[in-house]
Amino acid sequence: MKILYFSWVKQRIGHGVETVTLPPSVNRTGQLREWLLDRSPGHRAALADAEVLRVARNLTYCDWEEPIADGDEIAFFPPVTGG
Amino acid sequence: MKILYFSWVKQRIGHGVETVTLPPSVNRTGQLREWLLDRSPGHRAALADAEVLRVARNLTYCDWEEPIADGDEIAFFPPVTGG
Amino acid sequence: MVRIQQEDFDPGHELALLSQIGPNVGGIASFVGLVRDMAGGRPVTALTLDHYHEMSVKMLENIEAEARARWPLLGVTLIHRYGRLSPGERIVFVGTAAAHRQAALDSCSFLIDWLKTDAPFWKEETGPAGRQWVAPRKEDEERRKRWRQ
Amino acid sequence: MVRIQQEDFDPGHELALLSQIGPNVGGIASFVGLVRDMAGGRPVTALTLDHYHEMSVKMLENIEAEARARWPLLGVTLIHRYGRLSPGERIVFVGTAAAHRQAALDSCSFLIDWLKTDAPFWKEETGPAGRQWVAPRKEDEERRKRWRQ
Repeated sequence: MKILYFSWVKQRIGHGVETVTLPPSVNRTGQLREWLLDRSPGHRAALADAEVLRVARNLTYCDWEEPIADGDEIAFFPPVTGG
Repeated sequence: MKILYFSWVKQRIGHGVETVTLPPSVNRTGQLREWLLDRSPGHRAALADAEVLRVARNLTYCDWEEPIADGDEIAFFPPVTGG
Repeated sequence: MVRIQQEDFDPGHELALLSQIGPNVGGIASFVGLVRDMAGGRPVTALTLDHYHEMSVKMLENIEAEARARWPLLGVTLIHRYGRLSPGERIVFVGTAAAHRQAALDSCSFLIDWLKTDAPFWKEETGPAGRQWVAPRKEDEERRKRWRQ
Repeated sequence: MVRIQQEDFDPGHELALLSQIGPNVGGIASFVGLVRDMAGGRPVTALTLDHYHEMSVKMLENIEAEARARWPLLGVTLIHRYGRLSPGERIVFVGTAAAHRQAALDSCSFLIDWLKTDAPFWKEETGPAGRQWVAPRKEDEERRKRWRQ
């Protein structure tokens, strides 16, 4: 599964893209976020507080209950500030 | 006193500017409008219906009770349609 | 800044001037009105604008002052043409510059709404069936009222 | 029409394209967002925009479709830049063309309000004190909500 990070999430993690192989127990975006925390201190610093994060599945905003499947592209980022 | 006409008011009257000398009984914009009606059939056609007219005294919209004085510039025209 | 003129104007140039007002300009809103080739289902081959020049200048200056009193604007440009125009030609430009977009956008709508009901211009349409003065639209009066004086 | 690009754009050219869509265009509204030299009282020497490209394209296309569903629009142009920009540089362009001004003006406000809260771009300000990611503004959320989905 392809995971993308942006803005300060990317900075804290140290890179913007990674490919992960999920254990069978990780089936939703919220579970994925928790599972990613242990990959590095940067991941923990970036992803610990779900309140300040947004998540998108296959280019569409979703919530932390969204089911995920192999082949999905999941992105984690802060609230947007463009325009 | 200088009187200006615009749009179809000007067309019906046949000219856009005239200078008039008022009798002492004509002291308000409404009285001026009525007094102008007899100047020509065009004036009557243009000025008979106060409901479809606007009036301005010295470049400012006013109503038919506005006092007028020698030296004023009074304009009669339809509701505006610019922009 | 108010300009009432027969000649055309360049919207890109007007936007550039607004953006050059100062380094605090964060947003520029604009509206350009064009002559349409149809009006109320009738073809239009030309639009002729009559206007009361001195009063138009004064009313547009008043409208600009009112907008500046309501919003923190860094720049305002109002341009209105008069004379005979063809379909596709520009009639009016409203541009506003502000630090934040809300002031620029809201004041731009305000300015064109007020200009429509307050500035002494009159449109006459020419088409195959002849010439006809444009009737005021009730909708314009209502939009003007939304801004309660 | 949606464009997401690093290079600058020409607002005058974009307005000209919108006015050339057809002879029924009567009004064109636009908004241009610029980099300011100050933010929250701090000097800004550069603004860097991160973005999620494929999702930005998709979200802006969705926003355009939503505006076209709500208003009778003849043209929509959305341009958003990314990368490192200096104060005074253009960030974003929103342009709308319609037969009447209300649709053009209202949809232009709508588009920039939605873009602000929905398009995945992130601003980082550089100043004498270092670099800092811009915090989302509550006001933007509230303006977005006014348009109730």
